Amino acid sequence: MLSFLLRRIVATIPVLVIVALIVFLMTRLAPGDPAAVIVGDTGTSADIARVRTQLGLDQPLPVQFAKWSAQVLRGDLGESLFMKQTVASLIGQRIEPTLSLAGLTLVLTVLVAVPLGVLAAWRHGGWLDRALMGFSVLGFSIPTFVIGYLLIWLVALKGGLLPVQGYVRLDQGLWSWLRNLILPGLTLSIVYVALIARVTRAAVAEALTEDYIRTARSKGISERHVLVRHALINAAVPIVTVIGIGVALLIGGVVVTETVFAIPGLGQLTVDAVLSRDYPLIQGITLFFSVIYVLINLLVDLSYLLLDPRIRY
Amino acid sequence: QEGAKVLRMVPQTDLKILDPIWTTAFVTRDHGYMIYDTLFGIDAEGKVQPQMVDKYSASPNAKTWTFTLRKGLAFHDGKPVTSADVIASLTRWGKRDSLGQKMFAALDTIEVSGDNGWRMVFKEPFGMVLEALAKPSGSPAFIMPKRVADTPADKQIDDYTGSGPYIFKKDEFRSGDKVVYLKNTHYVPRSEAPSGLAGGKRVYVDRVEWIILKDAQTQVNAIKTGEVDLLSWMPSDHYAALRIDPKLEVVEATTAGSYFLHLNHHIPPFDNPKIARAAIMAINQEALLRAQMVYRDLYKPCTSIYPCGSLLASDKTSYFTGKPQFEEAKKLLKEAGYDGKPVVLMQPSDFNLLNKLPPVMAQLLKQAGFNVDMQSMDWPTLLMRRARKDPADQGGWNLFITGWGASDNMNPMYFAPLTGNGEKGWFGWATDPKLEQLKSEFVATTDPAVRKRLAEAIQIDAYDNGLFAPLGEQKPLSVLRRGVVSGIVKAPVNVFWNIKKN
Amino acid sequence: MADTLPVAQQRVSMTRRVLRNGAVRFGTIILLLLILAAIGAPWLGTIDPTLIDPGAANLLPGTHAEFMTLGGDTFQHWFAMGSDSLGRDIWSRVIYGARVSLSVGVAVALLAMAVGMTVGLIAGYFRRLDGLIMRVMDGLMAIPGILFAITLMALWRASLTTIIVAIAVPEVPRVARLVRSVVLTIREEPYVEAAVALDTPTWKVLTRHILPNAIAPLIIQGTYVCASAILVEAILSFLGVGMPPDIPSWGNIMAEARSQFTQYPHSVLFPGIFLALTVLAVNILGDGLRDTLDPKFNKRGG
Amino acid sequence: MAAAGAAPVLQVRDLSVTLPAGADRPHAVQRVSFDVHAGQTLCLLGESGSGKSVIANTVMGLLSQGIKPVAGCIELQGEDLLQLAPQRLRQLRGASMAMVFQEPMTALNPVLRCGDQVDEMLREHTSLGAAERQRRVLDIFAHVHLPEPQRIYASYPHQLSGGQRQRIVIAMALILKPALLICDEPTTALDVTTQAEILKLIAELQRENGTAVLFITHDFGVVAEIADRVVVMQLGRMVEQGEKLAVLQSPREAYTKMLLAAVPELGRRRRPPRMAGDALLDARAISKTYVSGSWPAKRRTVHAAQDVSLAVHPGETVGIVGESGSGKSTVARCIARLIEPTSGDIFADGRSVAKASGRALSPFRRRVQVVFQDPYRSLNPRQTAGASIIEGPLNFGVPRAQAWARAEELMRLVRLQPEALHRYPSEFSGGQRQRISIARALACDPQVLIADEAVSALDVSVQAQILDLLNEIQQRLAIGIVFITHDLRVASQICDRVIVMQRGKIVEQGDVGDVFFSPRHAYTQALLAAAPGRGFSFGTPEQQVTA
Ligand SMILES: Nc1ncnc2c1ncn2[C@@H]1O[C@H](COP(=O)(O)OP(=O)(O)OP(=O)(O)O)[C@@H](O)[C@H]1O
Ligand SMILES: Nc1ncnc2c1ncn2[C@@H]1O[C@H](COP(=O)(O)OP(=O)(O)OP(=O)(O)O)[C@@H](O)[C@H]1O
Ligand SMILES: [Mg+2]
Ligand SMILES: [Mg+2]
Repeated sequence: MLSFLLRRIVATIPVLVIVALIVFLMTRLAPGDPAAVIVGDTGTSADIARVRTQLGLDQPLPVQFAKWSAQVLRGDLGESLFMKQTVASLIGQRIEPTLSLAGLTLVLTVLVAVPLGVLAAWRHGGWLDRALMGFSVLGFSIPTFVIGYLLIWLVALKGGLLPVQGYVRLDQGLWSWLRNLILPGLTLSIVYVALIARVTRAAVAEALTEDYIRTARSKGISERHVLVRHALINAAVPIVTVIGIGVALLIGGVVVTETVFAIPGLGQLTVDAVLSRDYPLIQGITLFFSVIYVLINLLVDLSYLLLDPRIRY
Repeated sequence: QEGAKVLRMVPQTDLKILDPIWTTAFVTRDHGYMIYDTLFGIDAEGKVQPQMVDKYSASPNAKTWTFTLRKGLAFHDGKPVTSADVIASLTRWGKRDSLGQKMFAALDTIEVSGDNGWRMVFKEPFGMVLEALAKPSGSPAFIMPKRVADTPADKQIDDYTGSGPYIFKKDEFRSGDKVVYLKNTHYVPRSEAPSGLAGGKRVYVDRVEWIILKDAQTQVNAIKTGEVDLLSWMPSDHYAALRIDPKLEVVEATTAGSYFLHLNHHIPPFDNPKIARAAIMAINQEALLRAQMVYRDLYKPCTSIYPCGSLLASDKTSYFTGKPQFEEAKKLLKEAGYDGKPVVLMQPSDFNLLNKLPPVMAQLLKQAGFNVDMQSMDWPTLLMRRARKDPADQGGWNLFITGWGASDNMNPMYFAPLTGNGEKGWFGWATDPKLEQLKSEFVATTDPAVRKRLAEAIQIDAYDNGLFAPLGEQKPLSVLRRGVVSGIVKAPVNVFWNIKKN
Repeated sequence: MADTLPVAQQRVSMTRRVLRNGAVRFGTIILLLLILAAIGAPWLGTIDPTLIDPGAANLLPGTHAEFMTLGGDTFQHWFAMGSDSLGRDIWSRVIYGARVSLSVGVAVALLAMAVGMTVGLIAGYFRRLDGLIMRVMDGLMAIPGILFAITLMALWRASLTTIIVAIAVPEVPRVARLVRSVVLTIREEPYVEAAVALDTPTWKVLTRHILPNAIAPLIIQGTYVCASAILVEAILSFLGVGMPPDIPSWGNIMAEARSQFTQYPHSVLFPGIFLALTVLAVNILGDGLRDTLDPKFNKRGG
Repeated sequence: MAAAGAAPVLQVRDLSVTLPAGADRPHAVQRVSFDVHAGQTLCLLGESGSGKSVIANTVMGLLSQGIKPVAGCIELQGEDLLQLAPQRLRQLRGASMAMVFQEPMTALNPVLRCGDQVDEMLREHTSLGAAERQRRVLDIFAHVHLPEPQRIYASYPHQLSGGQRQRIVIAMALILKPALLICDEPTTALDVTTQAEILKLIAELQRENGTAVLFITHDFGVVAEIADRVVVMQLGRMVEQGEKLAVLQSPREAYTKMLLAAVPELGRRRRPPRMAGDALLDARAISKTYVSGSWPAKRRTVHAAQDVSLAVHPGETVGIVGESGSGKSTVARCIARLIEPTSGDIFADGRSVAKASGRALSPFRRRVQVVFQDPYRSLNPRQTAGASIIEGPLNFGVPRAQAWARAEELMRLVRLQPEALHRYPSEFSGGQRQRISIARALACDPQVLIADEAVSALDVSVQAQILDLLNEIQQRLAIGIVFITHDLRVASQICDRVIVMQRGKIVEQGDVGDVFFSPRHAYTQALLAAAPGRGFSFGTPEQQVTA
């Protein structure tokens, strides 16, 4: 396990190098020019050229990459081309909202989806199973903004129960923080509930056909324990995987929800950075995500070891 | 903060760049008006009025100008505003702003003179000094402390001390989320009533929060529930719903803006003015505006290149009527020998404010006999691509549409695309010596009548050479909570002083 | 060939069993109808889906109205599903939109699953490659999808294929992770050991013995990918890196209608219904196939 | 023993259970009736596939889908189990009736520690504290003779040997001292000494608690030891029922007589002389050490096999007998190169294969085939039996039709219907699956066959036929066989040489006659002494009581 951890951490380094290089190339290959964006409408080609020089964008690519890498190695992700702020502080500002939203969504999702999936598998073909099927079809095909608008309309505008937008930091009080997250959390959870519940159902239904379930039943233990302790745990590996994928997606980009609910999260930052071609910011975000994803997946992989002792790496 | 009055409002877009000479983005300009003051301001009539300046005078030949600052002006840090600050600020601004560059090119000396005053001496008559110092948009000539203004023009400032009516709260600034301003309690407003960008800038709230809401529906929802008090740019799709909401009020807070079709004169086919005119003849202002703005109340066809109803607006538009003239266009094309090669029309699909115009324009051009290749891209790509001079099929372009505020096209010297100096000019790179000549005559005079005549000549010349053409005006509206917010000042740009909140 | 043997009268052949499954039939019929509609769009009471008439904007479903093209021609048209903010006929757009949307949805799902499955199988089975492959996948996951799409469009021409690749590639790591996770558990099963003892080639061990266990969650992920691809296509076209926005697709009809959703929900509703139908069909079909083909599900069970 | 007049604990009346379409026959069991009284043991004997496990599962209410009781009633202490509410049935399971499943490998939950799986019984049905429960579990582990109860408690099923897992399942059933204990071939994977201990334990339970035992077995030795009454089944029907002695020594029915006649003896059998030729497989000093658990868990090393050398020559059968958990399966998997030995070397065809891997092993794989101890798990549940059997030949390039024809032939040889090739592993009885495994191995025409408990789930008549089949093939094709078994009678019948293993090491080896009839090592002696039913002669009325 220790050596596994070490190996994983060491393996992260080449990933970062390659990702950094690829993203660097991508940013420069993508059409669009931050200088043109900065100059704005009234500028001329000459203005654009001047800004490019100021930003060092006229230098040869290898030089630009070398400079940037050297900076990163010093632990400095650089400064945004647009904002007079460091990439690190920009990312830092967005972490809390993103983590809050992702965390709440995850809790909502797992609390609903897993039991739902288990029950649907238990009564395979029953009404709950069918309802889940219908729900997941809707969950997959309704665009997020529709769910968001409908929830806002129902809960915030008609019901006047919750705010329609905004994010309040946790240090402003737990309730104000939560109030602002409930609707976006619900909006996001719908598609994940659909996905995770269906995967749970499939995996648990599969486990329920196994002989050890018969053994468990022969012990006279309650059906709940049969489902949870025996079926669910055996089915847990794909479920945890899908949850892990969900976490990665939640942290990486829930732009639509963030926009609809005006949550200043990483998803918006990423899209903004790409759409304004803020090269250092794009590169910084990608590096950051690489590390985060490697960590999430490390956690998921470690959880496999706990969930299924037969798994070895 | 018990009892403090907080005005929550939604700006047009997210604020990213805080240095007003770094970009001409509207939102940065609006931010500038919050925290900085200007020497002159344009009033509701379009006339230039002193703002920070107390007295000024010009020699009759318009070569020597002297100015004195008002008493009692102070920066947010408490230090008084001096003419040294002004000279430093103007110098930095003069390096970037197009009109500022022109002014400094003509300038001989600028120096401190008298008690808190300064003098500018020009090499040749320069009639546009006040207009330059009062330039409302692009990069206005904001006054900063000398220490800040001494920052090289190619570096962004990171000290946001100004002398304007509001103080920028740096520690609460989060791009993409919130911008916070506090009332500048030491600000000394002029005694006149507010009028446009001139007059007394009085502040009746303690704190202004710009809430960044990107989603139009969310903006509407937020103002409906009172989570924000003011939408400075009404999302036009929601006009019908907002107008009938008894709790809300839709007001005209800024002068109209215009959409323009820009043509590339550097490469075929629009290097041929006849073909350029044919394209302009395809314009159907009504159809285009209707598609983009949906509601009749929100747009107005206008054939002048200056804002309709402004000082310089003119109905002498040569052949241009704003209505389609497909037959004439086809005839022109035949005459000019258009070879049927596709013309590339760029569409910025992510730019909500104008992304519905290009599809309509494409269909109109087809009707007029053009072979159109409409290409979609995101806005930064368009911005990059419009700077390329290559042939259209090698990464270049022929046409694109963009929008201008009244503050841009109210004066030919403010209006960036109005260039005839070929490759040195604005995108489209028209070569039109006559236009350049007319513009230099315009700069040299201070006589309103002469200016009016020259402006008209410029307009006719622009149409005849097919430089660009207006697609009509759109009314930018603001939405506020009825009975809660009042006192909006109508100005060429969005300004947020004088607003009261109950 | 098993069927040719003189046995198993009671046992119904595989294809027959699949076809007899109601779910499979139902799903296939819906999908076929959708595909037929997409192919036969011109004959289904449609008009040119790109035609604009600002005068006929935002008509409600079921309106009879005069349509005036920008050239000035007029004709009567029945707007079965209403019109959008540019006055385009939603029915025509939805039907024509099926072409792009169905191709994108199905192709992306198939591509992402095929590649993801291969990668996942290899990473899960070969311990030595696991670390390397999965780290590459982690990196791939971190690259912003939009940036990838924009770059891809810059390198290749924007075409249906490019869009499909641009949407499918970011899905690959997710599919791969799922498949790999199942492989990791199945790899240790005695029947895999038994297959190895029979000198079964590795690819066959992977496809015959290990993969079938991953099929159930994979089908679900596949439906999800299919649905989300149709929606993501709209985001790309909104950013100007997808299909030109005047070519209709369900995704961009909905995306364009977003700003007017509260006033004119019908322009989101109708393409939404078609999307839901597609997802439903794929879902039912997938489930039906799995239920009939998977002996384990079919025969044992609690 | 309980009073004869008391009501039986379990009463089965006219029970009929249907099978799904496509099975061997319409009914798994037809009109079966029997009683099991408190303190008594009823042995259910019969042909493999005759419906014994179905009866046991019906009593527990745990039939798999498609198999349904259609007639009759089953009463447990007066309650009709077939009519009971699921809630009540659940209460009875575990506490009042417990079952040891036939296939312990699949019966255990692979992701839970063995200790926890047993503990679950206590947690559900008692209100003991955690420490007390653990004590009780360790206690019962010791009772079922699991070595190092602590390690076993913390082990996962896949880390245990077949017999160890079987004992976990037994411990689970016994721990609550149920009124009715159903044992479905509970000792197939146990060596005779351990088996004897387990049987003793059950007898103790019966004595103390008056537990009624329904015991399913193929081992007539065991029947002779423990049965009070015997029921003989064939093809779903009850052919004979009666007191032990009556049935075993004066059977009335032809089938019973045939069965009894097939019981192998522990005796020398003349084997053809060893053929000439180099060793087909030569393992030298192989060891296998399992290391499980790493930081932060506790690290455990198990020396499963140490210094084991073994060679198989053409036409020779090498038997491996020994304590359960002594490393027999480990050795088998090492020499079949399914796992890599920690040390030692293996030669086949003159080449070392100990460290080879991947394609390099291909020729070796073609020559060596394995019948796994756990036939169920070693068959892909998603493949038909036929597909599994022809997989090997197809890999070796045999045309499909030919492979299929051969598979049908093999099915007949192992006494299964060829139609059954289209069925899935879950649709067979334990013994049938075992025969499919054998057929699969034979389909590859191996030169070396490693059979790990390959006939343990077969009734004696089928067993005899399978052994004859192996013998015939061996003589015809001069193949070498490694035969791992707990059944000393079988070993004595078919082996040329035997190896006796204990705790990972070979303690004695030599010609079968020498080892079995003049054992030198104490463990071998103990083993032979513990063979059940030793001295009981089947099918003849007089009982010889010899030492
Ligand atoms: N799920 C099933 N589907 C079809 N047939 C089945 C199924 N389960 C068992 N059978 C059949 O039912 C019959 C009885 O099976 P059962 O398991 O009771 O046999 P058994 O007497 O326990 O044999 P063994 O001694 O081999 O374990 C067999 O012919 C078997 O093939
Ligand atoms: N994967 C593993 N990890 C750790 N220990 C193991 C593993 N597999 C087997 N063992 C241990 O190795 C020892 C030998 O196991 P093996 O399966 O070879 O025994 P066996 O002789 O076949 O016994 P049986 O007759 O009961 O089948 C046992 O003590 C077992 O607990
Ligand atoms: Mg059985
Ligand atoms: Mg073993």
